[in-house]
Amino acid sequence: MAIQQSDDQLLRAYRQMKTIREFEERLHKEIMTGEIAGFTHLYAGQEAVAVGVCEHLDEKDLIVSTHRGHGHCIAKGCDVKAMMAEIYGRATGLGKGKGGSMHIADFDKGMLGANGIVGAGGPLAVGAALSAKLDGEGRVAISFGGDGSVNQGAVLEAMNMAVVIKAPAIFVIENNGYSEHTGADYAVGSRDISARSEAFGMKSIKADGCDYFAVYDAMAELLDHARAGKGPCVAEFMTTRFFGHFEGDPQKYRAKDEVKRHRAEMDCLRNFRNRVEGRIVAAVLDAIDEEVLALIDEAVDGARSAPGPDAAEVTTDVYVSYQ
Amino acid sequence: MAIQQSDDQLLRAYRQMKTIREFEERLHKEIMTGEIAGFTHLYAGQEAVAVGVCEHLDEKDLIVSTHRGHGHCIAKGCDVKAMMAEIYGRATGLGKGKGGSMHIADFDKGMLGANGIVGAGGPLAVGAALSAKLDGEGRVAISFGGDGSVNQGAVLEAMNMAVVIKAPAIFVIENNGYSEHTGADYAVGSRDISARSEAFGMKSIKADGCDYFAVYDAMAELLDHARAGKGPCVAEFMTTRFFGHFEGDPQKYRAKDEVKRHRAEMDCLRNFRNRVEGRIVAAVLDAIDEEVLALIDEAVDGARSAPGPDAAEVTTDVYVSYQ
Amino acid sequence: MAVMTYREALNEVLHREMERDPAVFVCGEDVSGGAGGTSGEREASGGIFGVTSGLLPKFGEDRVIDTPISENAIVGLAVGASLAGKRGVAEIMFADFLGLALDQTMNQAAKFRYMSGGKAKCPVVIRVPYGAGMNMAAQHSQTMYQIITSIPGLKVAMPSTPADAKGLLTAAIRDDDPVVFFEHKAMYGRKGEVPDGEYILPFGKASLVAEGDDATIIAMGRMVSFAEKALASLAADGVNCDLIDLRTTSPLDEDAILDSVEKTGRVVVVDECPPRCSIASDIAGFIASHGFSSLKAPIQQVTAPHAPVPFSKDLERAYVPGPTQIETAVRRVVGYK
Amino acid sequence: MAVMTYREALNEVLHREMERDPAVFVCGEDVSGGAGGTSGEREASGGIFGVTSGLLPKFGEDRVIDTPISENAIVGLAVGASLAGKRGVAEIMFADFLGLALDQTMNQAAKFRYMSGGKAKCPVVIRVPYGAGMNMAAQHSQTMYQIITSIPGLKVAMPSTPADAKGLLTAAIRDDDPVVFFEHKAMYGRKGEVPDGEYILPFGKASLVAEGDDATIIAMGRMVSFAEKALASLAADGVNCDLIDLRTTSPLDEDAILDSVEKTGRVVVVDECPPRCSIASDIAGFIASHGFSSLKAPIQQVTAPHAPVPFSKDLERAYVPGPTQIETAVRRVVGYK
Ligand SMILES: Cc1ncc(C[n+]2csc(CCOP(=O)(O)OP(=O)(O)O)c2C)c(N)n1
Ligand SMILES: Cc1ncc(C[n+]2csc(CCOP(=O)(O)OP(=O)(O)O)c2C)c(N)n1
Ligand SMILES: [Mg+2]
Ligand SMILES: [Mg+2]
Repeated sequence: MAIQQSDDQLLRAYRQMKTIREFEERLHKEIMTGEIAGFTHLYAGQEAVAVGVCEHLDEKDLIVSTHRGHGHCIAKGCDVKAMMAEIYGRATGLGKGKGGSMHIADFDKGMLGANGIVGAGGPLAVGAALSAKLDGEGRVAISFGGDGSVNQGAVLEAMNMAVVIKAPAIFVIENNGYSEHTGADYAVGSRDISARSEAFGMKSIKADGCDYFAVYDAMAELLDHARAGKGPCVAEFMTTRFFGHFEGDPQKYRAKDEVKRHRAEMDCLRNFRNRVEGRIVAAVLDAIDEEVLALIDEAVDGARSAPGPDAAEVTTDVYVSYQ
Repeated sequence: MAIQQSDDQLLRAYRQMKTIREFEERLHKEIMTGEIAGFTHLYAGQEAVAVGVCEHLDEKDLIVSTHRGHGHCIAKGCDVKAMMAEIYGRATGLGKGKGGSMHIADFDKGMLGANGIVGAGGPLAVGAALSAKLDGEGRVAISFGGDGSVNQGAVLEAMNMAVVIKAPAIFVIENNGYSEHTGADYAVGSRDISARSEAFGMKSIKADGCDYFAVYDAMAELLDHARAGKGPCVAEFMTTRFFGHFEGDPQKYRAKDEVKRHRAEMDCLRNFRNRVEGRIVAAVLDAIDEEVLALIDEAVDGARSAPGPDAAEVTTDVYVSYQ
Repeated sequence: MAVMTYREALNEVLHREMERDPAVFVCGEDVSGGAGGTSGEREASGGIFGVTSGLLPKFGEDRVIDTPISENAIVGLAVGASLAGKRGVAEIMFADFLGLALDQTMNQAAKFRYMSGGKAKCPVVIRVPYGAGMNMAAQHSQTMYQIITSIPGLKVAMPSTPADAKGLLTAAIRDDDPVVFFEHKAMYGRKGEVPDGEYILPFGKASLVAEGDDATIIAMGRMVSFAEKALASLAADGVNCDLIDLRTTSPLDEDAILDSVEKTGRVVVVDECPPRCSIASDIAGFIASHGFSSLKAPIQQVTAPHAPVPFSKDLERAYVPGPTQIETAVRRVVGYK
Repeated sequence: MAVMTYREALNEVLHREMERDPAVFVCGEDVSGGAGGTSGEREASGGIFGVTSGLLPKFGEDRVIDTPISENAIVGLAVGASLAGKRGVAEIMFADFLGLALDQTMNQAAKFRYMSGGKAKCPVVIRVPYGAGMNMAAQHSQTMYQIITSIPGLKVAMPSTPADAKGLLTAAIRDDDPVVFFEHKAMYGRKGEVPDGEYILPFGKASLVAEGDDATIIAMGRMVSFAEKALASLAADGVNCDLIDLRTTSPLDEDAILDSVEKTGRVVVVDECPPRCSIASDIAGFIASHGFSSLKAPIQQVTAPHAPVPFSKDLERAYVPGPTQIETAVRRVVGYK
């Protein structure tokens, strides 16, 4: 299939994916130093999904993310330096260091937050979609979720609710084969997420989540549907994660060479370069790579040298006002 | 289709259905007197489901019921007088007056309780089925639920869970068209409960819930499946309720003549009599009717004259032991 | 001032606020009723307790949303929309069902603002009919407000009169923070004078329902009226008390409590909750920490017992704290030497 | 006596009890891990915190049940099976996720016995790793035990040492009532002496960890070790305290509390919860009602602030009550005239 997107679009998409990749690769290294606290779930490997979805959206569209949220944040336009600072728990972070990796949010960008509760984003996204519907401007809300999240009652309720109230919500399921250490083929009884979701009464598409273009095209179709007020839909994207469930995961549940094989065969960045060959010269992409690396360097340096929050901040931002 | 059941079986089934019907018709009258407190949801109209299911079960099989539980209790063998006393809140009630209509249970009979939380029975039934599975004696657990309950996350989670752990659980969905004052065609986005449930990876059957024989035959097939260790299944029975959602419901959501029409056209007792015509003489069934009416009279009289629980009972039965 | 029921007062607020602000919407099971099904009336219910009645014809299906039985998604729907600029007013039919919706209430609504470093605003209201007294048994009679009060990030209102119902619900809807709004089922039919027009009561300001020097009674929700009954018979014996109606348990009007305790030194806290980690123990503990020097007698906590709510009338009567227990407790603190 | 970690002590109990009683089974997310997926190891995890490790190879998939991410159904699975003759031990990976499973915990497990007039028995254990201190932010660090303690029909255990972990988990599994078992995440690696063989600690019996006449410190869970640290530096100044470790918050050892308060008259309650309707306020309120005549000073409640748990190290350190605050509080009660 011929590529419909302009060169500008393609370069932006590539830059976004590469930024996510390098953000995560770098975090993987930095976490080993012990400087970053808490739970970190890396998105590397799944970049084509976040970017293939968000390239269709503008700031008024809304997304709700997961514990594995860095990719969605970057794709939706969150500031990479402020994200890094948040992960480092700094006062300069997007959430002043109060949220951390699992709770990065930027409401001005339509990014309604990563979320530490698997599946909680489902109902929230339907609510965001309701808000969009009430405004009547054709906006949509995207619920990102993993293969594990679809077994959570909240998500299943949300799917039915979205159909009932005809919310312009799209459930984007990133099937990376695992919920923590358990295979999707075990935990999803029917072994077919898109068919099971479709049975709630939604249009559904299943596509290769390691191919930016497959994601982009699938979403084009679903977004037309949702923006036209025809109701919610679901996309299942088959993908893989290049790291463990969280940093520190020994990944004993995976075949020994699985990650290596997937890195070789399912790399969305390499896939992208192959697809645009003949249209965009490699040197242009290489230059982007350089810029991205410099940005990530800056982000890490900035985060490292930023001050931690003042202890008095512990009790601020609980309420807009109290008493 | 020829009827496979013996005369004895048929008479017992009829008696059970008739007992449920008269229990509920009588309660409907007694509630008007103001002597019965709280919330009462009557099962009249749906008798063929409870009895068509439970006629296959013995005391070792387990059932989990709903807010509309009287029919399931009677069909599973609970003592009718002790049930009535419970509904009257008497010390002689099955639950000593502590539970009331929504919480009638008889663990010795494999009746794990009516339940005031819509959908809560789903996970409980899967747990009961797990217990049966661990014992390896071919027992099953039945989860009764309404068309409204299938939108509850707990039930949807339970369906997936049952498939994953291959529990001998059968989800019996009684589709009476309404959850409280809302139509099933509205609240179930896909409008097809059995197909949606099947998509969780279960065998499914949809049948006429006002026809005892249709229910009985469908359950025979599903029980063979579940008892053989082939995993959970789901049955959707189309039925109707002859009264309001709870006693006192003005039923403004129903067409004016709906109940009258359904009583005329969808009466499982009349259907049963028609089906056994030529095999069982009407006089035999009439005699059962008389016996049932006498039993219900006795139950009401007994309940009315029974003492209420002692106030000291308010703090007993909270724990097996505390401290 | 018009005389109206608690239910009517709440209903009036919903009508007024939905008219005033197009961002306000309501959602829940049967908030209008009659969706789908056969050809019955479209608004067949107006809420099981009638609080949302008449909204559908006026504001339409987009803003008066009947939902499936999906409590967690109902709250999530309202929370998600409120994070995205609306003001959702969700009805959870019985407070007990918060057991199904606690994640969206506690982990989402309550925490978004904090986790985002103050970026998020979640002006959601979750209306929950609560309480015992109608023989609805263990799963339809719980208080739940002690659990919600314990959660930082939420506010908790529990009006005790039709006027307060109006003033507090108006405040709740306009509040920029998430509010869980506790309406006692047994009070819906209660009548009282209600101020005309717009009427707002600030959160965190208790009401001094009665004044007296002998003791301080602190109550909330339905317990206030029971305390008033007890006061009447105590007054006949010349015992006069401050009666503080908390109105909101979070924020808590600490000053009102401490001022009164300073005056009387004798305290009875009346709370429909079972005793453990209740509002009664919370207030008693607060006073033991911050009003100790004024205290002249052990604090009396009048609560339900440590048991689920029983069905039978006889038992439920024994379960719910009533005027007699309050009176006894007051006499005990007053008589303490 | 062997020295082992809190985690190992819990793990040993699970092995022992599953061996002893075929009715015992465990279920939860990744309790073994490795089900499905590619050809990795079958027991790939043994629980995210390793507490259920080694059970799968010994007891098989029927009794060591990996589940989908369905918290309410996980608890329901264990509750349903326990009503039907088994003893389910469910793991909810983080106590915070009880927000999703509260219905099965509060409305089902806690109430079956009562609602059935004593016919039902529900010997289920719900294990919940809880607490702050590991920078896991607002949705993975909550205490939750104040909420569960408020619910009649449940029992609540929260061991503070490896030995107590062993004794209390054994008791919990053999208990015929539903128990919610709180394991502090930051204590899994802590080592201590643990009695060999079978070891059972009765519920409702506190442990007197230290003795002294100057004040009473009441603590539970991880707070006990912080109190011990405070005690050490107080002792250097000649201030000696009773330190009561509650071990179970429901049932509560009221006698142990009142006995000590009678002796010292000065009380500090240390609780990781935010202040409202906390165990701290519960105990302070209890003493204000039942130990008032012994009290010589305002009760000090050392708790987290009324805020969600923050992520950053700097903030979390300020959030969690620590030895310094405890020490200050003790000095304050001891110095009160
Ligand atoms: C309600 C809830 N249950 C469990 C967890 C622990 N947990 C975090 S991520 C995860 C697996 C999620 O799997 P999936 O949805 O496939 O997303 P992925 O991690 O693969 O991106 C689990 C079980 C959680 N955070 N929230
Ligand atoms: C969790 C929960 N939500 C709401 C209710 C209130 N309620 C009781 S019955 C009912 C409708 C149930 O509909 P359905 O499952 O079709 O059963 P039916 O009443 O038709 O037998 C509702 C909403 C409840 N009891 N529990
Ligand atoms: Mg996954
Ligand atoms: Mg129905």
